[in-house]
Amino acid sequence: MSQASRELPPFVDYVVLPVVNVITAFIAAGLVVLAISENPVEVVKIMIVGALGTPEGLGYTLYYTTNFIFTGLSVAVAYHAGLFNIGPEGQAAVAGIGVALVTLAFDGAPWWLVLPFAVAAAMVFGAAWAFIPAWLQARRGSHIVITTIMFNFLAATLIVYLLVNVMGKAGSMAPETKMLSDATRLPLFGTLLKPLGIDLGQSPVNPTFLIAIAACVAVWLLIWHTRLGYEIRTAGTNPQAAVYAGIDPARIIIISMLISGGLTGLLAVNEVMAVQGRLLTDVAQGAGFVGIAVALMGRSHPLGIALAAFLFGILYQGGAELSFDIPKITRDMIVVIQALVILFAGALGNMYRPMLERIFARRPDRRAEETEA
Amino acid sequence: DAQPALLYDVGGKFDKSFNEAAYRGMEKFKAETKIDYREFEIQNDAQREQALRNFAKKGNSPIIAIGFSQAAAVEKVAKEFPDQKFAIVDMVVDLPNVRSIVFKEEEGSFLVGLIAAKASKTGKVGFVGGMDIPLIRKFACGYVQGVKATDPKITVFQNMVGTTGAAWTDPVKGGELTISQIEQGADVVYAAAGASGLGVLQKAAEKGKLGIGVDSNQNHLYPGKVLTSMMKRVDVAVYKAAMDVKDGKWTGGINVLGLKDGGVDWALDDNNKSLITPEIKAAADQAKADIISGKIQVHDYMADKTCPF
Amino acid sequence: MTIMPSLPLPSDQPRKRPAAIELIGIDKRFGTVHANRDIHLVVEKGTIHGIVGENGAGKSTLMSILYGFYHADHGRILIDGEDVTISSSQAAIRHGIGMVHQQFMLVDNFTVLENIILGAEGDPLVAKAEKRARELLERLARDYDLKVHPDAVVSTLSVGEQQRVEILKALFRGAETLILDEPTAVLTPAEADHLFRILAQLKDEGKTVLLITHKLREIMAITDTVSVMRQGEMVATWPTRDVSVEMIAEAMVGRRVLLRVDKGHSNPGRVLLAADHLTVTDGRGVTVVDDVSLSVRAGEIVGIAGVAGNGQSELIEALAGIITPTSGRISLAGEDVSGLDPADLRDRGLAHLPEDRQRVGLVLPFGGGENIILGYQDDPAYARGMFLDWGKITSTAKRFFASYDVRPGNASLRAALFSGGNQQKIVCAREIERDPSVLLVGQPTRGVDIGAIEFIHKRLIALRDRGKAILLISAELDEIRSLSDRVLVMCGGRIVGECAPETPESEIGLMMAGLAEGAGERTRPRANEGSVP
Amino acid sequence: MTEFFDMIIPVIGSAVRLSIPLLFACFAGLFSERSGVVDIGLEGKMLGAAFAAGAIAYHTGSATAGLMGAIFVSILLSLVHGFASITHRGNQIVSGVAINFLASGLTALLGQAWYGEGGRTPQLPDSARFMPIDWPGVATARVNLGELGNFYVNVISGHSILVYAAFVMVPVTWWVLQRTRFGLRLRAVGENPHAVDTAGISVALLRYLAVIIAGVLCGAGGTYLAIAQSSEFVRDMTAGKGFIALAALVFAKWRPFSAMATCLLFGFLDAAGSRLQGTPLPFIGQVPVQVFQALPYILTVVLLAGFIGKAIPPKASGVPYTKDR
Ligand SMILES: Nc1ncnc2c1ncn2[C@@H]1O[C@H](COP(=O)(O)OP(=O)(O)OP(=O)(O)O)[C@@H](O)[C@H]1O
Ligand SMILES: Nc1ncnc2c1ncn2[C@@H]1O[C@H](COP(=O)(O)OP(=O)(O)OP(=O)(O)O)[C@@H](O)[C@H]1O
Ligand SMILES: [Mg+2]
Ligand SMILES: [Mg+2]
Repeated sequence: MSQASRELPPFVDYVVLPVVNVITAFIAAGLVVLAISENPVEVVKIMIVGALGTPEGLGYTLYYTTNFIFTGLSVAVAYHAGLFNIGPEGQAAVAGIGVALVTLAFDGAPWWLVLPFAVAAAMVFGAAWAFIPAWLQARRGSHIVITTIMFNFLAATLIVYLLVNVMGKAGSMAPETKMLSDATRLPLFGTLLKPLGIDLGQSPVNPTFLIAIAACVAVWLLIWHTRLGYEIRTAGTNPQAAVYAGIDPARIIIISMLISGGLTGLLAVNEVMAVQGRLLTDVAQGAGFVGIAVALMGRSHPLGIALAAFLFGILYQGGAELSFDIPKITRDMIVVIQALVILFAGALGNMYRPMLERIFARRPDRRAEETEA
Repeated sequence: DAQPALLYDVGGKFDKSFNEAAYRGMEKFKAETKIDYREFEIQNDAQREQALRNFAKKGNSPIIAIGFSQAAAVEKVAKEFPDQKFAIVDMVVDLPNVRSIVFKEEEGSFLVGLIAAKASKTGKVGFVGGMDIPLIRKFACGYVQGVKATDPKITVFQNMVGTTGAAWTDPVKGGELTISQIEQGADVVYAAAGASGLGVLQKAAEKGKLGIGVDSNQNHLYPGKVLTSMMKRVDVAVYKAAMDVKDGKWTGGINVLGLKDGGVDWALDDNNKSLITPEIKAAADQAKADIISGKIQVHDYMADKTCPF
Repeated sequence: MTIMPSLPLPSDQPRKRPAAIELIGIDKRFGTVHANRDIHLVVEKGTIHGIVGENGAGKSTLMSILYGFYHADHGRILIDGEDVTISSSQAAIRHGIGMVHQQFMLVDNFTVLENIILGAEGDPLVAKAEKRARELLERLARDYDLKVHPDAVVSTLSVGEQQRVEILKALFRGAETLILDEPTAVLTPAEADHLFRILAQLKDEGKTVLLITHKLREIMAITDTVSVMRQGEMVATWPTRDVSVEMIAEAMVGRRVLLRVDKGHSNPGRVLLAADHLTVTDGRGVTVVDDVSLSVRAGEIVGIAGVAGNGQSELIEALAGIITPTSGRISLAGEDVSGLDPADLRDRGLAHLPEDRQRVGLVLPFGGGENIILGYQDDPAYARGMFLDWGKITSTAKRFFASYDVRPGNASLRAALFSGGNQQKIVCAREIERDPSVLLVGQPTRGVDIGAIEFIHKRLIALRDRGKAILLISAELDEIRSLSDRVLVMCGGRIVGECAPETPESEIGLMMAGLAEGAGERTRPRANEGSVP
Repeated sequence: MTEFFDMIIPVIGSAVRLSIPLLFACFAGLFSERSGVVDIGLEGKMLGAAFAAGAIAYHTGSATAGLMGAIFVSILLSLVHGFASITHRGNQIVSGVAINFLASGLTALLGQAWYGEGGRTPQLPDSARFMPIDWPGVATARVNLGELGNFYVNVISGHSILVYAAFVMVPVTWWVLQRTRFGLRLRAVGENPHAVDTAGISVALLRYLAVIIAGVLCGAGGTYLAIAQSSEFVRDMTAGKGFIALAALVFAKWRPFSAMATCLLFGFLDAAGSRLQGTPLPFIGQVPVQVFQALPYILTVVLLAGFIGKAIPPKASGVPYTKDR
């Protein structure tokens, strides 16, 4: 096996390495902060306090986390099947259309009644948008990376067309649907938990967060505890072995992309039914691309994804606080920091591996002894 | 006592358009009163409410939100803070503590349409919009009416830059659309396309034709090549909102700013005075007076979402 | 422990001229694997020098070091008597060494010419190099009968032709020494004959050839000298004419060979597996399995002997449902199962021990337990509804590991971390312990140590004795002969004969080469006789 | 007929101009992917380059200096991609995504910090731009040569030097790939890096060269956007062109002349879409703007589906190279 010398203890592999990567990213970002002559320590303090220090700040962090969990899981499920789904942006947009159709159709009905339908619509529409690239990959071998990029653009075009010409709110200058009634709109945790004495302020975190956590558990069960998950991982890791085992890789490609698209779709429930209360043109707002980094950093494991999504949530919310407090640090600065995290924790994720291997790799003789034993 | 705060739309502070106009109005206020203000550029939709609430909590007043997309957030936050003063530009939020500032873009557009028609030698003029959304159709409709009112035989070419957010930041495409219109014979092109409009004015200038700027006075961008600009005085409205709070004269309700109130107008300065003949100026002034007096009715696209011209 | 047999010493003739290649004390480790241990080797100029050894003995590693693809941890290399450092393939090429790799290093969508000049263009523009290559090709085509069309795209060539391109590549670079790593494993007998003629001619021109092969007959037929490797060590070097096949085999394995398995008589019952006029065509449209009919009865092991690449692999894959035959019928216990997929076939009691455990039989990053259910993931025994029952899976894995003596007995350890032999035991346990009624077995003991070989053989026989049908293919004729109750011989995609396992090796060998016929089977006349003994 | 020519010829001229950024980015992708490095960071590199071109041309007053600066910045981003995906065998897609984010954020950030115009660079005088070049005789061609003259004036003449450079690049690329040692090795390394390695050539070096060339070409593309087609940099002004170029590359099956044809086709669709906006089509009637804007994407997807022929990428593209199999 070519991997003979590449064995890191799981703790190093799953904890030390990502942490070192993230630290590097922050050091690089710190340099950018220094370059515009701000104090990086101060900046980190503001970000942490802003993202975690107040209930409302935490609420915003968790709201972002919700979206990133959905897209991260989505990318991860596809990744387990050996596919690179970079289409969550488009899948979320189309899912948004689905959620809008359902919620508008039932507008006025209580939210808890509408929610199951909205969730179903989100998943079905998201999955449907993922289906065509999946089918093309499975049956015609077209490269899913390119097709999903194309489908992102197509979704953006479609949603604007619909909002301007078909679903748009009368009398509004903006391409958006009308606002859902309060009864139908998902209440925020801030509202729901107030009677219990928990004050999350007006932060947008809402029951979709629980759906996200449930999705983490569901994906974990799916991937590691169901036959289907076993088939997905087998087909994704070793297609030849999959065929030997009677698993049809084409079928797995399609199924896993449908699941992937469905997971992304849930983001639309968060945005359309809860936070915005209406459909806007940009549903995912970049969460699709962040999801790629989240999945990679989280090693495609739901727990890792939840943590990575939380990290990016902190980055987003802390970043907003940062621009409130230090006007010199603009929203673009935040984009730069995100880029650095994606670069160092994602693309350059293996940079420290050789070094850590030298430090942590088990001594060869020990392994040999174990085998002999 | 005024402690203004300003919330820009996604286009960002320096969009050479209405966000920037708002910024200039606030800067003027700051220069005159020595009162500083706070500001925020949103990065995603969820931040609208967050920023407004943040301002409100810190006691800012008035809190001015720029752009139609802010309506829902303003409505929500203004309800939460009924004692604080809010203002929104380009949209109506019906609350006692909100001043809704909307402009009759169609009136200003009518005038620049008239000027375009007068200045055109080919009998063909153009319009380049950013994204195909109702607001831009409103601009276009007023413009077409102005042109047709001057000379019904004049052709108006209309194009939109794109269908996604990128439509506002694509000067190259804006420029190409302009060239396409010029090649079809247009010699005056009106841009209502955010930063994409820069490409429109530039190509018009390059091809020796005339552009018409929008929102701010853009005449200086290509002196002698920009026929005029349809000014939407967001700066004045913002300045006024802040001043009113400071002077204790603030009122809520809907402020519809048209030609009459100086909310919209056409720009005449050193950069374009050689282009505006006395005859054009006279016609424009006359039309302006007629609109103010109600003699000329300019159609508002938003009224029925159609443009009958 | 293995016992070192007494072997004749390597010939110690006085040297007339410096050796083409001399390796001194070459040592190489890959992490935990000690692939080459203190290797000494002398290769005389103008000879064909064979190297044999079991899988994983370190042959390829040694040659890759000589070719500069890997770097030795220790040791020296002398070329024409001079100490050289070979730091890269480029350096090796400069020293006149050319290599034809086990896996061809060709760019599939390039033409023959482009492949030949790649890396040896000599000029910033390729036109000149192409001209030179064309001329060379013409000359070589004349001199060596190395015919390939210079403008043909490589992917359209047959394997034999591709190999010729590799040889041409080496010659274009002015190779004086040519290394060939298992060149005949992928060749048809006719192509192999052709290759040997070319090699003989190269030798006559004074070039040196290093030939790695598993086929001892080839060694006997063509080499001047033979070296034997075992577990990373060079255990012997002899002049070929002084040794016999048996001696070489003994040196390879490290003890007196001929595995004789204790097995009782078979009591064949009804036919459990039958193939009827089965034909398989590969992606390129070549018929690889040609009208094969066979049957395997309950309680018997049928072995298929044949030179690798004669359709055995495809036959087994077709029977297992992995590839779809172009025509013919397959039946299982009398029931027509043509066109069913591997999952359906497993449901009907067919198990399959694949030839390539690492690429097909296992998912290496998965744990041992996870691999235990590969192919049986739908079995209700391992599931609770749609969920997998990991408790049951782990306990099953533990049981399998214990009864197959898999070391370490840790079912959550990733399959990649087990040694080859233990990996094989995991696959065996999975397939045999399911108690299938029919078992297809491919290369059950390839690269597996003797203890494990014995173990696996016993399990297979036990399965047979329980009245199951087993179809076995193996590159090891000994294995076929010692395990099978009946032997079928395959050549060129056809079953060319059937014989009893007691049939002498030489006789079966002739049939494998397509030169003789088995009892009751029709003859298949072949061209180019003579070059294979 | 004349009417038709009068309409179609300017559209072709427009198509040429619109296809130039695609062409540069597409060829950048071509070099990169033929060497086995997938590059979805074309967009980001062009954006970084456009910013550098705008800024440097402004400070130096020289368009050439702007071009050089753009190429430099674009190469830097390429090297980041190379460092991640060649040296550290990172995921090439993720690296590309990071570069897109990085360029988008950094250009806006620096633009704002330096010029305070919201990430825009200051408007350039014509002397600091690549201006259209009028070929001899344009003044009279229209009259003397009729439709041919029209074509000469609108399509052949009147472009900036970068446009001509882009078209020169096409046969040059073909020639480099097919006729030179470098091209041969580049194609080989994207198909089978093992073959290249055993031939004694450094896989990493070749791939680095390829991504650097990609950097140079994205640099030219960005320059064209900022200081030839426009007179300043505007934030996010690439507006997805890098992705369309990628689509064009797939559409063209990674071949130079087809790539040119595809970029021209996409440019033409864009130009024709602009021209046809709002005009009803015969038999179809009014077509929404969106349809024209979506056409390149739809076409690419259709091609990828193999309905027009199968697009097979270089075999090793996207796969980090390791010696062992
Ligand atoms: N790149 C590598 N990394 C790690 N281990 C390796 C590598 N290459 C070879 N090995 C190990 O070195 C040992 C010798 O391998 P080698 O390929 O030289 O054997 P071989 O004699 O050629 O076998 P075969 O007959 O199967 O080709 C094996 O245990 C193999 O697993
Ligand atoms: N990828 C790997 N990572 C770590 N250790 C490995 C890896 N592959 C093999 N090993 C370990 O290296 C040792 C040698 O492996 P190898 O496959 O060469 O064994 P072997 O000597 O051929 O044994 P067997 O006779 O059972 O096949 C074993 O202890 C195995 O556990
Ligand atoms: Mg080998
Ligand atoms: Mg072994």
